[in-house]
Amino acid sequence: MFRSTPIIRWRKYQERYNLMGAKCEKCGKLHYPQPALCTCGSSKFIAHKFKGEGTLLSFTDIGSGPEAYAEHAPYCLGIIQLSEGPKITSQLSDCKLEDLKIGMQMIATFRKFYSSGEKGAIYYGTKFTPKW
Amino acid sequence: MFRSTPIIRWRKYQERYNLMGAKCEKCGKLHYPQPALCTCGSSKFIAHKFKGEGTLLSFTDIGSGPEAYAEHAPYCLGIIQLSEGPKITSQLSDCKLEDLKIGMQMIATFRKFYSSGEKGAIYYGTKFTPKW
Amino acid sequence: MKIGVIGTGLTKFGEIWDKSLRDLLAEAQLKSLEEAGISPKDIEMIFTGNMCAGALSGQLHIGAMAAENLRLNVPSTRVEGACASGALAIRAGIAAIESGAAKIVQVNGVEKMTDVSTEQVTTALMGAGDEEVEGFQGATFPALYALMARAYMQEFGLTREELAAVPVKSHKHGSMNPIAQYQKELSIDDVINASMVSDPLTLMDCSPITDGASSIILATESIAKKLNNDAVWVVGSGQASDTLALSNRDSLSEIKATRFAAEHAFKQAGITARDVHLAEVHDCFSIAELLAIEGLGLAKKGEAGKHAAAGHHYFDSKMPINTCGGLKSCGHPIGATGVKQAVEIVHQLQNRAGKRQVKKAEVGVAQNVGGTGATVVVNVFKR
Amino acid sequence: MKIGVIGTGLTKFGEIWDKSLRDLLAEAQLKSLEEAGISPKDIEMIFTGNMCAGALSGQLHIGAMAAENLRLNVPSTRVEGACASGALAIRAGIAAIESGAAKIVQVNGVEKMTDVSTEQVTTALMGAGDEEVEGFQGATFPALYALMARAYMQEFGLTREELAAVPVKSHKHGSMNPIAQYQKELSIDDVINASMVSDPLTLMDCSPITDGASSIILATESIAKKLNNDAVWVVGSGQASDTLALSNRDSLSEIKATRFAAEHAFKQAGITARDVHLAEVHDCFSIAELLAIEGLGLAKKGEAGKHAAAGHHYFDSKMPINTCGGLKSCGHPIGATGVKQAVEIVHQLQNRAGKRQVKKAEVGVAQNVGGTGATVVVNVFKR
Ligand SMILES: [Zn+2]
Ligand SMILES: [Zn+2]
Repeated sequence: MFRSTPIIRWRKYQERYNLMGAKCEKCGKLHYPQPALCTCGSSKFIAHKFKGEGTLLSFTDIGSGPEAYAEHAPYCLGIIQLSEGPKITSQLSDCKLEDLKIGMQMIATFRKFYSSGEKGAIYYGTKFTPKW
Repeated sequence: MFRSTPIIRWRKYQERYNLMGAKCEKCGKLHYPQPALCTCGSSKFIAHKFKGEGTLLSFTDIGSGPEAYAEHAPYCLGIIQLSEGPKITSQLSDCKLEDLKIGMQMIATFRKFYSSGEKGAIYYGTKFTPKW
Repeated sequence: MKIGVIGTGLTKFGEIWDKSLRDLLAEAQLKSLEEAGISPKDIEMIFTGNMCAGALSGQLHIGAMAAENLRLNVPSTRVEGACASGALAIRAGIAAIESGAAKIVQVNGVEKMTDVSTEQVTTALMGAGDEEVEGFQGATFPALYALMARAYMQEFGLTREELAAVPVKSHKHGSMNPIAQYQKELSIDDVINASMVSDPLTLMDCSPITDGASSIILATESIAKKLNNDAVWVVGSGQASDTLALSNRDSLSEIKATRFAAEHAFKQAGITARDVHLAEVHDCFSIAELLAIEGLGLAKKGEAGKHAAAGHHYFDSKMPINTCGGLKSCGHPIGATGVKQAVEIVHQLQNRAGKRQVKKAEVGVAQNVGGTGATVVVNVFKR
Repeated sequence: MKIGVIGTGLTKFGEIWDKSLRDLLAEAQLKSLEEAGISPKDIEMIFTGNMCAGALSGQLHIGAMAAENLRLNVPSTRVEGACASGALAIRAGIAAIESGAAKIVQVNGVEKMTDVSTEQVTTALMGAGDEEVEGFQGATFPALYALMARAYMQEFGLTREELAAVPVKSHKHGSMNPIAQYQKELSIDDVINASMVSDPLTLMDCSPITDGASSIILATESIAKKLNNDAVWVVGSGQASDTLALSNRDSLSEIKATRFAAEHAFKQAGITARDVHLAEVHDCFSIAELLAIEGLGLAKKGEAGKHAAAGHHYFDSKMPINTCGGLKSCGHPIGATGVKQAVEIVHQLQNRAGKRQVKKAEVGVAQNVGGTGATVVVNVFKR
């Protein structure tokens, strides 16, 4: 679903622009994004900004995406384990499938995602790129 | 839901263009549209074209419709009991709310419904209008 | 049947800008757990009612989301029957306990509606009707209920003023409910002179677009008695169906499925309509409240409007209806509504309803409608 | 648990241009009634699995539609858990009977997917994942399963050729199933050389877009014995949940919820994996079939690919898997799939599976997955 109003964009601003996740106040565990409950059972968190570095756990490419990404395809997608622990699903930018290898180091970069309709809002967020 | 492909339009062509319903082969009861089962329990029907005349059971107006009808509003909507028995939900064309009265006689007329996107298909169907 | 409600949780209802679908659901889930005094690990199954998250948030599979929120791997299922989704989730929870599959179940309802345009919401809500018979014709839900209202007014002589008594009473109740979307009172003139949506229904006859979530914990009788010395009991539940399209039904001026569902629920509970002390009914549009009251047998056909106009449905009168403010004033986050109705009844039966507390209430009924009456659920609660 | 399956009904699977959502559902409903030899009036409750009708046909509230098709006013509910919706409907039917609320229940699954563009279907299907974590990133289901496939290949040394054995076997089975969408055999090369969808998965690793409906009638043991002298029995049922997003799980190379659901179902049925004679598993993508087989305990972790390549999963081999052709070859009308799996197991256990008949099958298992494994249902059937 690709919202035609900017509300969702605003709500997820910190999370998506700044890789802002959460640290459990009780046990210190880090989460991205913030969950309802920590594994320790606590629901109290403080904001935690992730460094934006991690390891590529798996990757693939998408030739034909959902409607909102139609003009954006092809693009690569991967799961990165952040150096602080949590895993993140992310588009992989500035690289081709052939460049990618499980285990390689990745860093976060700020990119355009999609625009909603011809006059709609442009959505931005964090993507990951190989640390060459 | 307003389909962006013409398949649904083709499938309902007879029903919507020609008020084609069904007559139970077993008990003769008339239905619009064709149901899975007749009240008698039979699932065998033959096509039956309704005359397109009936009585207005209730009516209202819609100032702001669903997305596909946005440019089409305002319009009137009613439930008509066809002279053959079945009831039908229908847009009421060529009339204003003030013209309408429960119990008045209505006749079917062929009209444009909506177009799907700027280059999309135009959908047509039957509407009802007062028999002045 | 005797199933305990051992915990309740509600979010604020309204335009909750800073909370997502998941945030709202999680908030209600954690609240009901906290009230029940149990830990997430005590929950053996979860059922969640939701109608429109697929269309409005691109998110189906809400069952898995509800389990994830509690970090559980237990069975967790979304149930949908349009605007009756919440009460259907309660029924699924009842079946889970009655079948012996679970002893403690969490039942949730959630809807996040204010992220998108009104036209998108209108389109999504038409999924509750018959797409081919009604949706293609450009029908909307206010229009379909307006067709029922006009037919009813013609048949029974209901006046516009009598009908307006419904939202006036709802807003009076809502003004005493801290979680209600609208907490401001209305006059008859405010209702009649509001902008026309679908004649004869004005904006003040229509429930609003609302974000919100609700949650209850159900448990077997023995567990409920152990955990809660003030448990309220579900003692009857009924559900009935009718044609999706209003035009395919015999009558435009009644919701027959309410009658069928109530007959079953009342029989199971061993009560009649005379035993009912208060009811939460599905007033998505003001006419719907009158149809619900008559369908439940709390008024004779054609007479509910007169009772409304006479003030009988206020919390401190003969037959309190929608003491939470109803869908109109408390708000109508679709999937959450059916579960919120149960929460209100529970709070009333436990004497926790604050300023709008009904006196000596021991039997409460919740009636939840999908579409124009194609699905109706009636649940009976006892102190 | 011992609940009888006393009737089955399937439409053709494929691009059924001339039939609407309602037509497909009605066809399967009438077929299962006819096979059971009962009348619509014998049905006391209905549960229907559907995922995408809201997005693809603008139609929610499928429960009411199913009741209307049979001209009934009985309780009728839609259940949704993404691609596991069909098996969830079966579980709802089981709970209705086990709770004593009904003695004869109809369970349906339906999906109408070919009315809209592929992009619209892709978007709608993403409702099964996590919209905020995966959907916003432009993830698709082929891509998410490709991530699992690559991680699995790296971890266990699965080769592309071994993986291709899965759809080759599926198409062999599909070629013997008259209702299958694709009835043409494939070679390993056909799979590997097909156009790449999401590397390493090609078009021939992916289940297609399909219209179709399925239906079964469930009954109490005593009624089933009276009505059908060849009833197949549901003897165990398990369901488990996991995080919506793949990236929130511990491992990318297993579907943990399958293991949890199977443990529960097998325990309830009093069996172990060794007792299973055949299984229908959720091969939405070829990698998913291997994960399913391992999750059910029918192969050790990392070894299912070798079994597949050795041909063990053909209908006439050691451990027949997806004898109907699976989601890949029989087709995958999402909500219908889980119920269709049950139908195939029933037909096999009743010796009605024609050319693809498994010999001496007495215990069959159906595994149905929602999303990338956020919901899994395992049902066990016995002769
Ligand atoms: Zn913690
Ligand atoms: Zn007949």
